[in-house]
Amino acid sequence: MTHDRRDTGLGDLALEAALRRVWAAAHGLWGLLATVDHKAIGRRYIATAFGFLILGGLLALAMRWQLSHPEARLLDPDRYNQVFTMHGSNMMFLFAVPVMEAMGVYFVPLMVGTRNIAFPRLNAFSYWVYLAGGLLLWGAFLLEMGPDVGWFAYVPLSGPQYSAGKRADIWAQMITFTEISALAVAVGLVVTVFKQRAPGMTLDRMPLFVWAMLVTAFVVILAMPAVVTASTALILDRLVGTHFFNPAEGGDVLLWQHLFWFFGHPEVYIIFIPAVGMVSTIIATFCRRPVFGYLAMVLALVGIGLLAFGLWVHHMFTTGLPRLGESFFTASSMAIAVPSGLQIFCWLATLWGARPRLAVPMLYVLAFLFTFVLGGMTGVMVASVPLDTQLHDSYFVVAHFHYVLIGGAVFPLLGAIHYWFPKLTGRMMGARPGRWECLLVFAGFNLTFFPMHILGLWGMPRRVYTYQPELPWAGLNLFASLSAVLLAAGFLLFFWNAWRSARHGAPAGENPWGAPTLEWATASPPPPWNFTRIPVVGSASPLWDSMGELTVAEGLRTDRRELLVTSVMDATPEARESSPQDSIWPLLAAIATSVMLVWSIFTPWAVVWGSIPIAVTLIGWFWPRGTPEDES
Amino acid sequence: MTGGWQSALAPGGSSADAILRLFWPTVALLGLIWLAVLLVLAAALLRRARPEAPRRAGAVVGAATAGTVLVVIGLTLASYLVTRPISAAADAPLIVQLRGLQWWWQATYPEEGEASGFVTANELHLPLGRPVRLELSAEDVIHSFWVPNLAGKQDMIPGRDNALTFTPTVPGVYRAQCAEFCGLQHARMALLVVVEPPEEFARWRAVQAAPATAEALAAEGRQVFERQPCGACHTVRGTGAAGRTGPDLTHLASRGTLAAGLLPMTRGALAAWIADPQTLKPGNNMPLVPLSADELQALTAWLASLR
Amino acid sequence: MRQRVVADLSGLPISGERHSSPSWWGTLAFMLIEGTGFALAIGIYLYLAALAPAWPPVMPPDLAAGTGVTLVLLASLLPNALLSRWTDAQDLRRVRLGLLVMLGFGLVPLLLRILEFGALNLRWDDGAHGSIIWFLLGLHTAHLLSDLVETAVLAALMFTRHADNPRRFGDVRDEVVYWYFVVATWLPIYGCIYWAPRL
Amino acid sequence: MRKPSRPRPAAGVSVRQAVPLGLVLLALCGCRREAREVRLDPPVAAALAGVAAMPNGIGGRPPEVYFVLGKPYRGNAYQLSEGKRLYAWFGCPECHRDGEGSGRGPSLLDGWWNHGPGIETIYLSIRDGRPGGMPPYRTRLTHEQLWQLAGYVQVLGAYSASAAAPGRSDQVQSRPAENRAPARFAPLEP
Repeated sequence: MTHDRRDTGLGDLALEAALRRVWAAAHGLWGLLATVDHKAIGRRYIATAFGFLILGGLLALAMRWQLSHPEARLLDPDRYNQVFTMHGSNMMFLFAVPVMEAMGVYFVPLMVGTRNIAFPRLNAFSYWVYLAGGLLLWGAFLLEMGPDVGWFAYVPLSGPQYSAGKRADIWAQMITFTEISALAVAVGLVVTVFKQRAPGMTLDRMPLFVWAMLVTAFVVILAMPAVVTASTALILDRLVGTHFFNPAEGGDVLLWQHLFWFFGHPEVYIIFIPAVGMVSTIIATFCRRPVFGYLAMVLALVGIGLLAFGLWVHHMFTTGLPRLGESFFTASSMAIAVPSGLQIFCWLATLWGARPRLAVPMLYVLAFLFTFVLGGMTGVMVASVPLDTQLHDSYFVVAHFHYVLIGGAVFPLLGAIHYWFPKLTGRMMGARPGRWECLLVFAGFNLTFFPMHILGLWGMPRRVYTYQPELPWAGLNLFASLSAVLLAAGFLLFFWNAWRSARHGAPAGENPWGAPTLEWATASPPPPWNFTRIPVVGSASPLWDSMGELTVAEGLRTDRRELLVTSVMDATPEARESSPQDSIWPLLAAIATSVMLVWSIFTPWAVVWGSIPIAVTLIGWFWPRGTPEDES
Repeated sequence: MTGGWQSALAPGGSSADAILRLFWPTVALLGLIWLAVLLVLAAALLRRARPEAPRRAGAVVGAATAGTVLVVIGLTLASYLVTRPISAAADAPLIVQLRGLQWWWQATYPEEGEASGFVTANELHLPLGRPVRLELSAEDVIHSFWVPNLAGKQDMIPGRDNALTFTPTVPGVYRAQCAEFCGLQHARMALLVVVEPPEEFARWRAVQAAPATAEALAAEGRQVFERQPCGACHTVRGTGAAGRTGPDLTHLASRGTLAAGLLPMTRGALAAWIADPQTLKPGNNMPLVPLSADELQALTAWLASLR
Repeated sequence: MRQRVVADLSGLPISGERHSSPSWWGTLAFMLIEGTGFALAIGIYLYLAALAPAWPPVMPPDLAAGTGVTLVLLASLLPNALLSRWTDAQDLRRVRLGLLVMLGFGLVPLLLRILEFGALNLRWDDGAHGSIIWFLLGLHTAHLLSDLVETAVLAALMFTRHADNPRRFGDVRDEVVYWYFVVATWLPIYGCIYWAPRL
Repeated sequence: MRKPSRPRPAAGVSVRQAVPLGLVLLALCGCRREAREVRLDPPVAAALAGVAAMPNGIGGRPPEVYFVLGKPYRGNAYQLSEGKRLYAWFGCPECHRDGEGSGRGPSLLDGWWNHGPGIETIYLSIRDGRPGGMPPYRTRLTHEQLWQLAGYVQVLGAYSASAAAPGRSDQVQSRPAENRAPARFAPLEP
């Protein structure tokens, strides 16, 4: 142990060569399947999630086509019900949550200045499980056995008596797949943020995006078990005849709704909080000053995370719960406007005192402010019990949550992709198409979804496959459908721009935007080891305060994958810890898990027999190989 | 712009009216806040930036947050104040039991004083100015009863009993549509609510409570009805047909629509519906019963006479 | 970017212990996830009990097997604490012994658990009550079982060339913490299944 | 195959894996079990009546169209669930309970078929009735419905559960659900 190799005194080239030897993934297919590099995993996560976004968008266009005129026959009711269920489930479980976590997987380790995410094999495993869940859902849909019970799958409609076949089981098990993957990522992110920050990055010097991902990870950890429990109970009801949701045998129909929304509402914040972190990041960079009120921003993030668990009942205002209790949930639901408002005020204060550069990411932030604030206002309306009894389950709500989710999360995400594209690919994303795409998406979105507020007030319920000509909805529906083409064109331009820029974009240097955070202190795209030497941080905006010189630490070994463990509060160095090598076992474990989960839709014995391969693959995963990473 | 006979913006009942009176001020207040945010944003982008004393910015942000708290408290109180009268019990209401089924509505008017009780489907009649208490239940899956012009929605949940109380204040015909996704034909589950003066309501109730009166021409159609499987699911009071799983057809032709709002109640529509229910409303529980042209002719003539 | 070396890390230990070890925090995070799951399951139990006109709808489960499991689990705390101490001392021989003992303490409750399912007097499809107590018991059994496998693998590992290594002792330490969790989560479940119906 | 060192494999991999996995799924589940055919063309529905019955009404051969349709009444989840609905709606439980039978009608779970276990025989029993109290249902159900009901009754009394069989009802439970092969738990005819 005394003759291990260190980086001390090595020149840059020699050091990089040494690091490449231990950190680079193997060549070939094997390397792709076995890699545990958070950037490789994060990239494929992001690409897969955007793939699902395209698929979900196509479903949305099919629905808009069907609804563009009364009594349309493009989709029959069975197909339409599958389509909107798939659209919702796909966008929530296969796009929004994974893509936000993927951004964390890619950027959090870079932003905190470490060499890989904590538990990188778990991270690889989470991607494979997620992919399997997505393939399960879409495979079923292509075989005309896609779930058709809505993305919240209320019992008894999704229960054993009213949902024949395996459609609802596929939905419920897809939930388990995606939640396992989300939970695995959350664990990795929490530990990365707690224990792997660069020396000197005290909690109050953490970038706001890292704070946002930390809060998100905790919300995931506390919320996701509820939906896994619920979907497991549903499968048990359907497969082995338990009675969780059967009122005739002491079960309860509303139990499902409580469990689902105890997860389902925080789910919205799991999507929204990372987006808030992206907005803060972009605003700071393009205003060239830190976001106003760092402490207030952090407290607002934590406050949103906490409040998220206190307002699930506002999805159930029309179920006949006691009125007094409902009024409490009105108060708690509206209260979320306070931390959200606080953040908006802080951003405005930041913009007020600066001269922001209106680059494309910043344009998306402006689109976000316009749209999200409007969605927040309608959110306050649906939090009010009497108003909600009219608005609930109508197109008003459809408009509201698209304003919040697309305006509040997808706009910042698109901005963030523009912003971080140089880091992801080494090239700038085209600015001129970027401005057009932003305009198209923004205008197309508002023109598509604003009329839905009015449709809802005019009595149009959601999830109807058609409507009759004697109802006054045809005009606005046609308008919304035509506008959806505009929105789709905007997205098309975005994808074309990304695809083209990845090949032909202008090369970006380390830090093209002049941003303050650590991910910009390394090459674009970063090498497998992220940082040749671990940065030492002295402020919240290290690259602004460093006068063009990065303070670093040395003394890590170069004969094994080694990174630095620091203390939770002050990020003082505590130990040098090894980071696991590439391994095929996470993929094998994911395959074993997938087989067990799919099999258990058909027979409960799958849990018994299917667990054996899982145990075997997990033992293979953890069994030491005698490498320097495994031994101390 | 008020959106007609299925719109929350054209109230014809006490609850919808109270909600709308909360709705517009809320929209105005929140709209103003939204505009204010956008104005500040625009000003921030357009002004020539001067370095601002952070303390002043802190005070402004603090004040805005405090303002948010006040707005939230105000709206919560307002919402609570509107909730109370809406959910209050009414004196001597008309009680109607409404049951949601895949994909139609069954209404039971219980016996009340002189008036005897009866069962009907897919159409409610309510007397003007008298509070009504709808007792809501579900046969199979969750449905939700929503007449936007009269009141906010209330779910019908298997294993639970819900009720909705309101007073119709404007006569007219209103349309309701199931508001909770309930399966294949969720889109085709509508109901008409006719609000009419009390005398007319009493007349309607008396007619509905009586058994069917079949006219001379139509006797043949009645035989078709009884010979074919129709009676296994449907009841026509006064005949042998006493099925209980489908809508009561005793006064079918008195209703405005057919098949839960799918078609207007005409003889042609009846014929089309009976001849091919699975094309008009795929997946519903009415089977295609093969009939000859003569049988169909006679049957629809008889059904159309069931007023 | 130019780099300026300001710190030398070579003096740090090459793997962290306890709260300076990522895997210790990972174990905590997983305990938080699973603890949330247990809390929700108990929440479902209480929710269904509050809704039912009479709870339990049938006679409560027989006490013997469940109490036996509880006593064994409580008794296991002592060897678990000893194992923890030996691990801190990195005393390989005693750690091996401790793991073997804990293997026994993992196995016995599992065997008793088989009797427990029989002593519930209910099947999983005997009403919502049967469903939720089978669910609770099944959830905890899954934890017992996975912990048993983990202990067995660790015990086997400690007899190989990979054994005498601070990292292995860290694994044993995480395992010790996790066993405390398995015991701690049992107590409220035991209360729910066996004592709540007797109140 | 792809160039191995390509850094962004995700989308490509997912598409490539989707195809074989989709085929496997197809083979595993079979679309037929999940299809939802809500409307038969009237001539097809009429042809379903053409069972070639033995003179005693026991045994026979289903019409050709039954095979052309892919025997949907035995293995299609939606058709079986329709049969289950009809079982409840058309009064079967009055004599047969949830399948256990009563003094008025035999058990359907005990594996003892008075007239043979074939689906065409069950169809004939329901359509034409049987001596001993089983009324004919031909005037109350269409042929398609008769087949749905016959398929359900057959699944109800099967000893090994089909993956297409319905799950439990939202009612008080009196026997294990159809997808758990209630016949296995039923006592044999005394």
